[in-house]
Amino acid sequence: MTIDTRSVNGVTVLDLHGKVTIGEGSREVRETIRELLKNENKNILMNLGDVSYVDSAGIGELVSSYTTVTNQGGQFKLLNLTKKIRELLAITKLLTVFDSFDDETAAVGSFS
Amino acid sequence: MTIDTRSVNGVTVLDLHGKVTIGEGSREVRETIRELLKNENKNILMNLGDVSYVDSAGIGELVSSYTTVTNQGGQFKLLNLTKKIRELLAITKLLTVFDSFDDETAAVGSFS
Amino acid sequence: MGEEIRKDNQVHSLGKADLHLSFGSQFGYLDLVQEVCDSISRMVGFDEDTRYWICLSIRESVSNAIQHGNKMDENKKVGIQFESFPDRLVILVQDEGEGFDESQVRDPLDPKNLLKPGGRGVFFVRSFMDEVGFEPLPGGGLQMRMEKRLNHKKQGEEENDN
Amino acid sequence: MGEEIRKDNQVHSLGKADLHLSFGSQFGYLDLVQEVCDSISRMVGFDEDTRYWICLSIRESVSNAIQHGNKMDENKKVGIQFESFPDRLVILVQDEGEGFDESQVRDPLDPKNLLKPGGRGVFFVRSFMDEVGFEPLPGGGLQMRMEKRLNHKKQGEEENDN
Ligand SMILES: Nc1ncnc2c1ncn2[C@@H]1O[C@H](COP(=O)(O)OP(=O)(O)O)[C@@H](O)[C@H]1O
Ligand SMILES: Nc1ncnc2c1ncn2[C@@H]1O[C@H](COP(=O)(O)OP(=O)(O)O)[C@@H](O)[C@H]1O
Repeated sequence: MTIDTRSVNGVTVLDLHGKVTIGEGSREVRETIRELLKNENKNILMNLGDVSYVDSAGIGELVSSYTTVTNQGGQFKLLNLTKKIRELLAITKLLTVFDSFDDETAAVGSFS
Repeated sequence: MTIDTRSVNGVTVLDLHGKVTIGEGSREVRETIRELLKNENKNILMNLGDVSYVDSAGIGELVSSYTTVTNQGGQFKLLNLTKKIRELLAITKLLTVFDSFDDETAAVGSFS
Repeated sequence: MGEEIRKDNQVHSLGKADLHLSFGSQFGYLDLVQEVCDSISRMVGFDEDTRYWICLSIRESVSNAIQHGNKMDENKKVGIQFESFPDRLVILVQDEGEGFDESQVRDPLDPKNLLKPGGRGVFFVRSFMDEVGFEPLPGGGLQMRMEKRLNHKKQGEEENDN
Repeated sequence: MGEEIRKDNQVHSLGKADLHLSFGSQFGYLDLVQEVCDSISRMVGFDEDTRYWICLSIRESVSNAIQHGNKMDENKKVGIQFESFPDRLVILVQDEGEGFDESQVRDPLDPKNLLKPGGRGVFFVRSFMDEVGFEPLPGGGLQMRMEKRLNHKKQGEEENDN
């Protein structure tokens, strides 16, 4: 798993590439989020469009990213859910917890 | 494994697709050759360009195609050896047994 | 032009699949397990989407065997048995751990657990497989038994591939 | 724009690979065996070309175990053990057959054998692996032991991929 970080109109976009699964990627996501919050970047949009695989640990990472950012008064949203991730979020009743978008401009514009 | 059969200037070109391995494809090759010889098609060019995998049984099929056709007074040649097949023919000292070509027109033209 | 002789390329389909795999407790094997699972379930006849969810379930089960069962001890083995029947695939995942009390596993859909980072693995397995059970092994260790029937639609299978 | 944080994606590399596989005697498993072989030898660190020849060798060995060892009896098992060491990969292929007298195996390079349809499988294994041996198993059956060293060039490895 690799993470590219971009800044678009005050929103930090994290482009995740590869697999977010147990033993792979979870630490990376957590560290990236922690660094961003430390530097007062609290508007975070996570782009999952290039994520090839997610298991329950990966879904857990999305949840803990969300709670960590929200607890610090920030906003955490998702971009480009794959069909499989959408399905996993649906059955775990998390689809309504996350704000998610399929269009980056709309997603970035949605941050207040 | 599938075999497409074409006729080009009196030469029967067999385009092999897929794997020629033990339990797969060997029977097909043998039957196709037998049918061709029965119908007096004795100039046979086997195109291996789209063959994805060959094991020792597959090499054996090339050899028995060669001997079957030659024993009936025909000519059997090879077109588009892959690097891996070439390597296997080289270490088994079969590279000089087979007439082989990388250009179909030249190959077809070589039949007397 | 192009008279095609299309021959049977199903010579390799299996009569009855029956494959056993075992390895030390390392997450590094998960991709391999997933590949094997996909191959076996393809041979058994499951479509691509169903195979995806079967193999996600096996990943979850093996992750738990490594993490909770064998507590990441690389010297402890995880065993996987794939057994196919005309109408279903049975997969057994075995670890060398103490097992656990399933009634103590929290419900990830309970609102108070919704934002917990963990606790969704067994839930995924139960969502995507038709039968799921845990049983202690005679010689010690835990076995998770999962069964998936052919031509049986469950949650998650209606969606197309991504 | 585009500050990249490239993280370690080698978390999944294996300490010591040690994997066992067993299945009924059907050629339908050969592709799966090849995939597993490729995954394991990738984890051990072999390049793509070397992996190709290792896994061709394993296919040949397993084909022989199914055909000559177990005589196509689906109830007889083939076992494969992959064991990695820092400098090499050892692969054991086991069948339930009678074994054979290797001195009776004909040399496929002998001019009188050159146009024989069969008899090149063991030769391929010997060409591509560094150590090859056959030994009877204590409980009956035959074990073929193959070893491939890392960073060791042999015939066939100089060629690029096709
Ligand atoms: N193979 C196992 N051995 C021991 N305990 C297990 C095993 N599988 C699951 N468990 C227990 O069930 C709990 C729930 O598992 P799971 O739903 O996969 O969530 P998570 O692994 O994220 O905790 C685990 O936390 C563990 O206590
Ligand atoms: N696992 C085995 N059990 C019994 N005999 C074997 C085994 N492997 C190889 N042999 C013997 O060695 C011979 C040569 O094998 P090989 O070189 O693979 O060629 P082929 O399989 O085409 O005959 C076989 O014909 C068989 O007699």
